[in-house]
Amino acid sequence: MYSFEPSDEQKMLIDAVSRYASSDLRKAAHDAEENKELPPKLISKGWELGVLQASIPEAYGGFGERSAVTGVLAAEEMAYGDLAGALAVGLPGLFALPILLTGSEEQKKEYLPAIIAGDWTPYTAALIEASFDFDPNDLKTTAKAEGSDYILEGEKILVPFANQAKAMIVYAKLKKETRAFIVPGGSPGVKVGEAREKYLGLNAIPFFKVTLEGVKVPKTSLLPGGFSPVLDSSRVAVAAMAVGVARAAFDYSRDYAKDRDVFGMKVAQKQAIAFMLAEMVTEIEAIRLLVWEGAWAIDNQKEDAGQKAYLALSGAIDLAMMVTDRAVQILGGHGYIREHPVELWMRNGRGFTAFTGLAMV
Amino acid sequence: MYSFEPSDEQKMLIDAVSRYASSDLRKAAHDAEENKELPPKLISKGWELGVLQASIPEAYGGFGERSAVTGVLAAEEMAYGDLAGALAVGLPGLFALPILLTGSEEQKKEYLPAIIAGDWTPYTAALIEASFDFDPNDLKTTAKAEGSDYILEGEKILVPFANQAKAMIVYAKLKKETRAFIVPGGSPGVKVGEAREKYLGLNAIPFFKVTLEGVKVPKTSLLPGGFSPVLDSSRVAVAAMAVGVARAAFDYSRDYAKDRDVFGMKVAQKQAIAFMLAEMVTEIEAIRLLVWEGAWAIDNQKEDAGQKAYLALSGAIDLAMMVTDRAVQILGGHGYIREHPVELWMRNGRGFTAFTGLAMV
Amino acid sequence: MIDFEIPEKIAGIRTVVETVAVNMMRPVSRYFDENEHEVPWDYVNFMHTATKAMGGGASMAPGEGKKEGPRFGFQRLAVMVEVLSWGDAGIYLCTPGGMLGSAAVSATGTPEQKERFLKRFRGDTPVFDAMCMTEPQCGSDTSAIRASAVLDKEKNEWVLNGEKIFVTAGHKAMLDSEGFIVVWATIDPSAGRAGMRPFVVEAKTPGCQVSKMEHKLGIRASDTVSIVLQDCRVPFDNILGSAEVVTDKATTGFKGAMATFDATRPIVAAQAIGLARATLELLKEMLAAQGVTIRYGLPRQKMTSIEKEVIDMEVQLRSAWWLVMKAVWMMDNGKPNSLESSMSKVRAGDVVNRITQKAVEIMGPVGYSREHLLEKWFRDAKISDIYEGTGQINRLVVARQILGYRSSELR
Amino acid sequence: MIDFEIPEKIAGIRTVVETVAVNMMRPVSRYFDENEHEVPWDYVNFMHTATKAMGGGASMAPGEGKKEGPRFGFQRLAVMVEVLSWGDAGIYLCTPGGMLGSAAVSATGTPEQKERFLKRFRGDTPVFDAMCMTEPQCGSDTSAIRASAVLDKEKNEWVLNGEKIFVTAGHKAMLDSEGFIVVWATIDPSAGRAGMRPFVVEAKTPGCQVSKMEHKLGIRASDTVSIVLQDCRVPFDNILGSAEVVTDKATTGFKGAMATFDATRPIVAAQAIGLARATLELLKEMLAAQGVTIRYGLPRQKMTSIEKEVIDMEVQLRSAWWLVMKAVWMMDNGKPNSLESSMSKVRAGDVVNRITQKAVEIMGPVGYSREHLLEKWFRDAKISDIYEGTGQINRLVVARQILGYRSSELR
Repeated sequence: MYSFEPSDEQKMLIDAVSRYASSDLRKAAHDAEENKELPPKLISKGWELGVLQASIPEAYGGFGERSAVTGVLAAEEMAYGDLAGALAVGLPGLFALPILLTGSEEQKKEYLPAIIAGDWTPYTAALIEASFDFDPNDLKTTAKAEGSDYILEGEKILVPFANQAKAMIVYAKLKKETRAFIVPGGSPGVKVGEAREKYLGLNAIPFFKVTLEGVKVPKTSLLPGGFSPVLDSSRVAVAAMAVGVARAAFDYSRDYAKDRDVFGMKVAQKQAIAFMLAEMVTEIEAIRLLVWEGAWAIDNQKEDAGQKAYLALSGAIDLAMMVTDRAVQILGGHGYIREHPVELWMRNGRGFTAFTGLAMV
Repeated sequence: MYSFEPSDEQKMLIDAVSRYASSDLRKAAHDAEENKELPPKLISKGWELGVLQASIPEAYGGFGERSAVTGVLAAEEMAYGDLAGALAVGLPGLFALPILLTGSEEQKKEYLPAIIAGDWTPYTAALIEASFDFDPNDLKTTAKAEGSDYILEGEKILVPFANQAKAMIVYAKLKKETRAFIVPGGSPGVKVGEAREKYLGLNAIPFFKVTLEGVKVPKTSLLPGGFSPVLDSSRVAVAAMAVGVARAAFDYSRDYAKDRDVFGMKVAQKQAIAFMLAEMVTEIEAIRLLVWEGAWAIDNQKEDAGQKAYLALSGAIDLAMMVTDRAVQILGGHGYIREHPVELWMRNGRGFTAFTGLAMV
Repeated sequence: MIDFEIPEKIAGIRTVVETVAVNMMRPVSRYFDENEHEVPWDYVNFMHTATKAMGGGASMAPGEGKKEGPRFGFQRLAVMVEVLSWGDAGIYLCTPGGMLGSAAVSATGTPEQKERFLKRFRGDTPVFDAMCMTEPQCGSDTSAIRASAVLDKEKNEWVLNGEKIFVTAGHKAMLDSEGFIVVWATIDPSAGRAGMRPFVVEAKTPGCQVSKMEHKLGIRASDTVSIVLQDCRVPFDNILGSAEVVTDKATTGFKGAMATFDATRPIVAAQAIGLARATLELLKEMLAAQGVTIRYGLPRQKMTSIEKEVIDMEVQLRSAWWLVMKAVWMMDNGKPNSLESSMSKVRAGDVVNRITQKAVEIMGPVGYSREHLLEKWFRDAKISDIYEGTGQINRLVVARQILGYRSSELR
Repeated sequence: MIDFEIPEKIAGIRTVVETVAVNMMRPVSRYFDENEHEVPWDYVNFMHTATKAMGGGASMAPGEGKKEGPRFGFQRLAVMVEVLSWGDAGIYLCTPGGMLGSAAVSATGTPEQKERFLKRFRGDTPVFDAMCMTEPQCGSDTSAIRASAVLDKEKNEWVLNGEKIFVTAGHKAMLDSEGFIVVWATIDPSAGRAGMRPFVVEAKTPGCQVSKMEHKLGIRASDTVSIVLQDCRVPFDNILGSAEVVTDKATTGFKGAMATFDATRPIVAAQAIGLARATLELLKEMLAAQGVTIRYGLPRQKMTSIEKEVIDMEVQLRSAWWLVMKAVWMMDNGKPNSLESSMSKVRAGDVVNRITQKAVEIMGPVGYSREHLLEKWFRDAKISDIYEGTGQINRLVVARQILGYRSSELR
């Protein structure tokens, strides 16, 4: 039966996340980007909201059930505050959720409670590779069985917090399929790049190149489940964040246009601007529903969940670019200077083509 | 040395064409489309302007030199009046120009004077085939050498006036290349479809399917020159006509918007409408220059003339759709009824993807 | 609790309607496109019988349906309309049993009026209705309406004068059946919108005549007419709403029209979606027949240009559909939905045109030919961005809502 | 006679400028992007010497160039600017020898003023100038300018007060060289545009100070500053134009600004085109390095999505470039070009953003990385649709021209 309203529990969660994201994260975003660092306290505070913890069953130290729908609702709110903050707070999920979704009982028992129990700890994942047509289903990084081990070879980029990670999930091609391997921090052959990588946006997050040279891991480190649940989850998560960024840019530019005078009226009273805003909000609302549908299909194990998640992300990529670009345009010269957040959102907004693997729900 | 102004001679020609097209053709367009026929007198009058004649040298009965630039200037003006009329008036060119551009001395002497001398006579050409990804450089219609003859096999669509044509150029694949063959009307094996074809637009022009079953033509009927000069010429011609249609739609909707009241002002005083119009005219002016450049490159035998002609048409295709669609939108309900010409222009405007081969300069 | 599962009740009816679309609409789509103004009676009669059996389900006033509670009415209607429009957008508009006119009646009429005017749809023969808003000199600008209604106190009748254009199904409502039209007229020309009131004029009323039938780009199976009112007299009680509205100088009258739009715009959007879905499905079939299949899940850099286009279409189509469903779901649940209603119209109008225009282009000369329905749908589609408020008007409505502006603040 | 052949004179200079772009700009692009506000002195000094040798060719006031007749001046300038911006859009904005300020001088100044203010560009050291139009409370709305100029009759001086923001190269003009700024101020606050006049304020003038340097999304090699005028006194003769303009109540003053825009907008558009071309060329190189080449001449149905994107980019780029060249060609030939000037700006602003945004997307994670210049150009590009009149303002100008509306009729 159709319903487009979150449950009361979900509303409570959204409110909590929203309070944190739109105040704490938003306030810190500018300096975090310019100084290339998010205050650890800020991340911890977000972690304590328990978004991830609530999606891990008690058996593994959590206090809930994983729901992709709840996840995208929270992800959108987090990203509304600040994308870098949202990704940082959700970092441990890049490691925990693949294990929860596709790991063995042993793997879950070994890792999940440890992650969930304490304070925010950097566990990460390495999926993305440096090719223009990067395809998560066709990785260049390889895994080969050798006796009781797997040997991992390849190069990853955009690995968040790789320098501090207790452990990471490495995705590699095994027998033509993308599979996930648990690689403890400092495993021999794992080379984390000297310098941080530099990107158009997300400078608040320490990204590193990670080279895998004959990295030997025991067979038990392979997650038995397939890759698609992980990919689908990441696609709707990233899509939800794109919607969050778009919403932030829309709200900010709308308020600016309502406040700012031009030719004896408010900027927003100009049809050209008002229509831009109308199209922005319509597109946001439309794509958000697509993201919700994708998450809902995942939670209900629909056959075409993967396709729905894919379409949602495809729509969200264009949404984020269109809306953030227009937000800068509406602010005009003020949009071009770094005092206002719209230019950061535009830089982050362009990146969603490349962000699959940086968020999970 | 850059110049974006037609010569005085060209201006005179444009004026003459413009007088005919924007009055005679425009007035007749609606009924011609609804009754599916252009008055022969109307076509003859257009023929007598001598656009084609002026591009055939005296040696072959004409009184000028062929210039692609002059051709696109005239083509745009003709199509501004009515696309169907423009194509009909230019019909003999589909036969004459390929011969002029790539034919042998004998072929020129045999056909050109006859075509140029008299009144408008239906000579046509058969290029287009019924596949969604029709590619003029990769035809399904074939030509095979057999003794002193060529045997043509295949099926063509969108052949204008095929039922009355004295002769037609048939394009077929010979040794992996598209080549042109002169096929006299009523040659054995040439089957012209019983009923006229029906399309989204251009109902004023009698289009027919033409089937070629073992059509035998002497080797002398092959045009010795290659296909690209013909293709380039047709691409800029069709592109110019797309610009003409777009210009017509722009002018009409601009005048309507200036004349029509809404909410106590003129429709055109609404920014949303005014901006639409501003974008339409900017796009028209931009693509027109691209078409001019393509024609200029042809006249000056530039190496990349073919690529320029291709880009010009690519831009013109989208231009025609965008502008005609907006013209209908600006007229609103009135744009949707057949009393106003914009709906016809929108139907014609969508066709430019399929019209290569229906016009030449 | 967010849920994208179609309610069983609706799913069942959807299947039924689908068979109608496949068997009674598609086969005659081309015929009624090429024979403009001919009424598809087979479809009309069948739908009348079927609709009666289902209790007026296809009516634009689902709230009035006997068996249906309000909780699913508009959702069910949207689903049915989407499927019927998938069958044929023009023929769908010939569906009897209440369209925009009855929508106005049920949105603004009194219980007595609803009973009096709507019961006819449950009679033995198919009946039509229509909405008369637009006038020759005013397009989207409803405040410029000049049609007048003057009260003849002696006879206690309203005397209507004026001309209305672009009346969808007006011919069927007034000449082909015992239907009615809802005429928006002013009882106080000086008052602008505040003076506007809806009046019901029943078929055969003297002084009301169908003066012209339009020839259109598309939806040719549906008649669009002009109607002239010359000293056309209707009973006092034919003014929709309680008697007070007569003297009430507030904009109740126009609010009525607006309330109607909130209900009808998502339905018109649903039409657009049905047409867009039909186009996308046929396009994929035609491509598949040529050995071109769409691969999902690839990065854009690995796609063909056709794959990119088709996947964009699917994103546009699905997301627009959910906007529609959210708008009607809000309607069913009594939530104010002016914003969502107009958003769904804006988006659906854009999407159906982009998709039909692209589909014709992708199929090249084949798409341009009348041997296939793509070119017809290209023509049918355009009306979706024009009637029930153009894309521009609906953008204006959306903008006012998000900016909190009155129409005086954002014109 | 229509001709798309680049004039030999210009072609020669183009080649020279190209070597500058390749050797003196590209190698330091990233450095000056990452070290915001640092001045690229090597480039500045080289350009000064070179420009002097060429007779002030890079000046925004080509009419003033000694060796140059007016017939090619703006065409040559547009070509040079396109190439320099292809080299680096930010560093280009550090080109000495006259920018928007001198454009205003040469468009509205008297011969005496032109000599007095412009000769410095032909001196031994590089000199900069700047235009001061925008103020904190007014963006595109130049009529809302509050900066005031009051005539002190005794001393025969103008006393300027106010604050200007978004002054491009203001720091270099006032602090890094013996340059000047052109300040638009009103001599009659009640008169709106009619009261506006351009005043030249030279470097080191007391009461004029650079109050702030902006941190920007892109073009970081170029300084954008705020300037505060506090009882800043300039000689009477520093008001641009003949003495009458002082009393003249017509909108001469603003007409001056407009005339300046007609000249400068196509040049700003040329910047956008150079950046767009750089992006498209690099994109094709990077793709080719990955074995992806673009096939021309195919029907869209046979293209890859990348081919479709790239071919669209080429159409947009070339057609926009010809709009620019037509606008400057008209300028050189004394044809009124307000329409063409604004059209070229509208189109170029759209095109450079579409192309840079698509290029970053097409190159995926590689495009997003700062190891390549695509992401920088994505940031640099956005300014083209904002300064010298936003895309919206220029659409407004175009619309007024094609509709024959005064600004009061289309706001």
